[in-house]
Amino acid sequence: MSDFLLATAGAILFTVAVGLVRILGGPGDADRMMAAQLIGTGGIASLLLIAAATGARGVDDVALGLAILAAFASAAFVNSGAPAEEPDPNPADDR
Amino acid sequence: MSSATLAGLVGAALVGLGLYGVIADPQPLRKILAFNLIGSGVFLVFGIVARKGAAAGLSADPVPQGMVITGIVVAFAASALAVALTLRLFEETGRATLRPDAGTKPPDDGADAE
Amino acid sequence: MSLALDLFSIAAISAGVFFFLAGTVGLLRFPDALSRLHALTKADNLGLGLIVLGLLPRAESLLAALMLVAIWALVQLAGATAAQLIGRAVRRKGPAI
Amino acid sequence: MSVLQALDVGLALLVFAVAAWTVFAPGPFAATVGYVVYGLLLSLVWIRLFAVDVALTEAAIGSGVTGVLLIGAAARLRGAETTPAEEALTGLTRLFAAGLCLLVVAALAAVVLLLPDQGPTLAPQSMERLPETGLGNPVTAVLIAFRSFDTMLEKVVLVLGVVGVWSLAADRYWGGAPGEARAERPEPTLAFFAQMLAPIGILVGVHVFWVGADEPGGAFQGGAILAAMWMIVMMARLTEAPQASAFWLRLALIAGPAVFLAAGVAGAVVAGGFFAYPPGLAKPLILFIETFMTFTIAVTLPMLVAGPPRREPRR
Amino acid sequence: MTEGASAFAATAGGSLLALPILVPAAGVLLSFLLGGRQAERIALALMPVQFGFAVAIASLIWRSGQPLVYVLGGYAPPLGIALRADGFSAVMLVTTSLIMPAAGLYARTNFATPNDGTERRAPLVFWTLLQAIQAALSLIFLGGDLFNLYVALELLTFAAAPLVCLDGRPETLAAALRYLMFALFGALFYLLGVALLYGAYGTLDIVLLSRQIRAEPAVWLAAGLMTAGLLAKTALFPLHLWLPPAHANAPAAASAVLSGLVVKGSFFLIVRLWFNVLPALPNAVPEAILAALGSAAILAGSALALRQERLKLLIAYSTVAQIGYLFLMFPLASGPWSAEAFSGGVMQALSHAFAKAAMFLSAGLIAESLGHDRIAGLGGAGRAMPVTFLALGLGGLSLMGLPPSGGFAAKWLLMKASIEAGQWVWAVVMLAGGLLAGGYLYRVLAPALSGNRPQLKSPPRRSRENVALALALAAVLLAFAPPTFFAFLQIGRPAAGAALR
Repeated sequence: MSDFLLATAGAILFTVAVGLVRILGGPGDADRMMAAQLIGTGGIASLLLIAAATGARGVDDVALGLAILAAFASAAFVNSGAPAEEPDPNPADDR
Repeated sequence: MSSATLAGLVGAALVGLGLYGVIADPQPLRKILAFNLIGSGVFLVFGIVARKGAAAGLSADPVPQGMVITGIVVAFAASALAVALTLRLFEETGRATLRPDAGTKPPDDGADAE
Repeated sequence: MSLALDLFSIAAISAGVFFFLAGTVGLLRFPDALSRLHALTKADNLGLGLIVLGLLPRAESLLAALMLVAIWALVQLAGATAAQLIGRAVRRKGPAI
Repeated sequence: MSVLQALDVGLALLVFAVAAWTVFAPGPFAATVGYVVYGLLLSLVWIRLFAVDVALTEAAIGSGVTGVLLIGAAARLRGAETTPAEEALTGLTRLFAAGLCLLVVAALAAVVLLLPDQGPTLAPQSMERLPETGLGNPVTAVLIAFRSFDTMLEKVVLVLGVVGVWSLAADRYWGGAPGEARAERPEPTLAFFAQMLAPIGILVGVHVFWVGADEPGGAFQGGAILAAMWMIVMMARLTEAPQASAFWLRLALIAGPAVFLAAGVAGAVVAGGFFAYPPGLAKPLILFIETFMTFTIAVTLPMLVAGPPRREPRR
Repeated sequence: MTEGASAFAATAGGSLLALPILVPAAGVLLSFLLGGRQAERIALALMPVQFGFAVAIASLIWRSGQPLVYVLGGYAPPLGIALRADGFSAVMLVTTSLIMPAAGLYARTNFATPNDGTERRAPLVFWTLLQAIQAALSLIFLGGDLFNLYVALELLTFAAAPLVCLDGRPETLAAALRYLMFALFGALFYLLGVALLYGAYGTLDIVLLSRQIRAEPAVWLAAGLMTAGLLAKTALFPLHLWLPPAHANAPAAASAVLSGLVVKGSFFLIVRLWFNVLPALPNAVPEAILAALGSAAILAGSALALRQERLKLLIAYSTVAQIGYLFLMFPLASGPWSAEAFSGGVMQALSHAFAKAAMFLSAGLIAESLGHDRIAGLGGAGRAMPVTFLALGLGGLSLMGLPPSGGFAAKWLLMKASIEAGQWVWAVVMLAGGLLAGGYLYRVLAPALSGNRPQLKSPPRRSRENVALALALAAVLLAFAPPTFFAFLQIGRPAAGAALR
């Protein structure tokens, strides 16, 4: 069973890596931010799988920490890119 | 090859990559990134040392682990200081550069009159 | 019983991997940033959800199981937020930012 | 090769590839995102090295908080991205640099390969002296007892970091607040996220700090998660950074090292030596110190990210 | 480890060793907390205390003839951290505790808090970081654990770098950033070496390590990495590029501390590394390399100093050259002439610390009084401010190595050692360096002492001139150091490599 878990962890890392190749290169910075998001989810998934397979203690807390911080890069990206006071040019789109 | 040795090799490679970035990349922000790569490579070397010191029922020697934690915090503070300097330089000059001659311009007035 | 649970785990986790794969395919194939974003978030979070589901029977305690669910819920929240933020940034400034 | 080994090799290659991307990426922003990805992957590596405390630190500080710092900087530095021709290195210099780096890598790799599988270790000594501290997590014992002097001084380094960052303020802003002002109309998505996340994150931060006595975790990791919560609330512009001249802020920034230092000096009076803990009282004293350290880290990291004061002080 | 137990029998009065580190660290925290004028008051009030600690430590060592040892927290190395003070540490501590107050007294004019007590940026930062430098240097001189010393190096970096750009001009920001980058590089390479040493021996305690070190690949690599890192922080040629802009652009009081003391911190660690940690290595080749780099630094630094147009840059380049002399002691201090060469190297560190601090303070006064520090515009200035130029000239005397001065004593000892060792080449370099130093000082002093008195913007304050003069006189007085002083330097010095080989 643990080999299966490790293999899936590897498979997820592999798909994540393929995705990274696509979006780290852009074209836009938004695509690049998606890379951070992708590795966040994929990383947490493989972390949980590896932990379940190897029985390392306390890994849940690491995953929890990563989950809490998962959106931080995107938040920093948006925050420094566009001032919040700037009126939304197209408010109707927000719904 | 054990996973510890493998991590050590990655650490060695990271130190090299980071060193190249520090030397070859002119932009301060990218140098800061490269410093962080060197730093994490160094920490990984500590990591394999810790892992190879597994004993007494522990799966890794706690002393190097403590050092790495200290090191990560210091590295963060260093990055923050370097980033703040880079941003200030950018605000003042409109560009972020480490050109050597940037420092040799004589001041207009008293060198250190406050 | 344990065999049934193992089979359940294997099925759920495999399905999870499938969704990760689907997400990546979407990233590779979709033409514009917004649809790539769509592929990424939907597939990833479903993928993680299924993996968590598959790992639940293997959790050592109820607390550990709750932790797994909490991790999944937090990633949902983060993923939805990040998608919103990135999506809005794309719309506001055009895809080139 | 077992599945685990294959996974390790795959992970190692991925880490290396992403690191290479951060060095060779076409622009600073692409490089910075690469670094954030890289930081997260490193947490996985640390798990594989069975260093869970380090993995937690790397996840919270190395990847999370540093990511916010660097992405924010990269976004602000847009426009400084072009490298003037006179600053680009010549091919020969690059070649020389590459040669030097390869030499370092080769030497380091050789030494790493030569390290014995069972190396010298302080694990037995740590376990032997662990009961004196009353702790269950030897890494915490290293940080707060065996090598407490390092840890206390490193807290002073953080204070100096804040002094250094603040010293970059313009004179007229000295004493003012760093970062962005609170928004009248915060970005709704981010505000909602911050409001949802902050209570959970605070709970998790306190939990990570608290279990650190016996399980992986501790003041650094818990404090970093708490710091992240303050950062997200500030990023959502639900609140703003306090004024740099505020007494309570200064007190919060020095509380950790000050309490640590005071306890270390008190040890000379009551326990027979600087940084010694009186037998039997070690654990409560350590938790007391760690509480203040957690708090100080939670305040210091956001201040380091927020940068120098950028607004005129209010009186 | 029972084997190490004897090395950690706490010596009487050993607890004194923690104080020169903890007291200024507490001063940093308090200054930052209370802010305003308190920072200056705390910094100045603690300086005599610091001097007291330094003298007390020195006298304890002198009386016992043994190094002082203290184990922190009751956790003996290798698990815990020890502090150790030998003769060299004590001398450096005393020197630091003398130069710091000089810089502090000088800086009171520049970094005064206004009368209404409103906190200002530059004063708060300056007085806080000055104490941080004091704490970091004390730790460097006293630390007995290589990782603890890494923390000390980082403390020093964080304390020193912001001082460089205290006035906020763009060129100072660039200089500070470059300084920070070199310092970070240095600290990381040092740390990498520390990791390898721990991996090889499972301890980072200097005494325990020195007993186990063998010539093996991990040790050689660690030694190389740590030395390279420390050289970057010491600004030895060719890693000196960051130093001149950083030291020339900092406020004068900060320049004095940076040039006089801070670079000596990392130099001290190189000495520790090669003489205390690695004496068992066959170190002839690496030490010759260090001395060769030192020679290159002497020649290149002096030649560059000759071409500078600004006084502070000239003095900064002369630091590059004078650092070179420090490294000439390495190939000489392992042979039978080791005591002489070691004394010469230490003497060079001390006399340069005093002389360079005096020169930077004088240069600061000159720049403030004339409104510029262009060398071409110094004509006659010596007549307008004779005491300032006397301090500058006496400092220069020591740099050239003319008697009577500490610089002369240092170069004389080094030269004697190199001739006795048959390594003539270093003696030739030293002579050439002295001539070049004479050249660049002549460029400054000759026009200043002739020509018409220029109009001063404001005459320098007498008390500040006296501070600079006192430092310069201290550099001169070192020439009269009695033999007991040199005996003191040998206390705790491990039997030179020759004995072990």
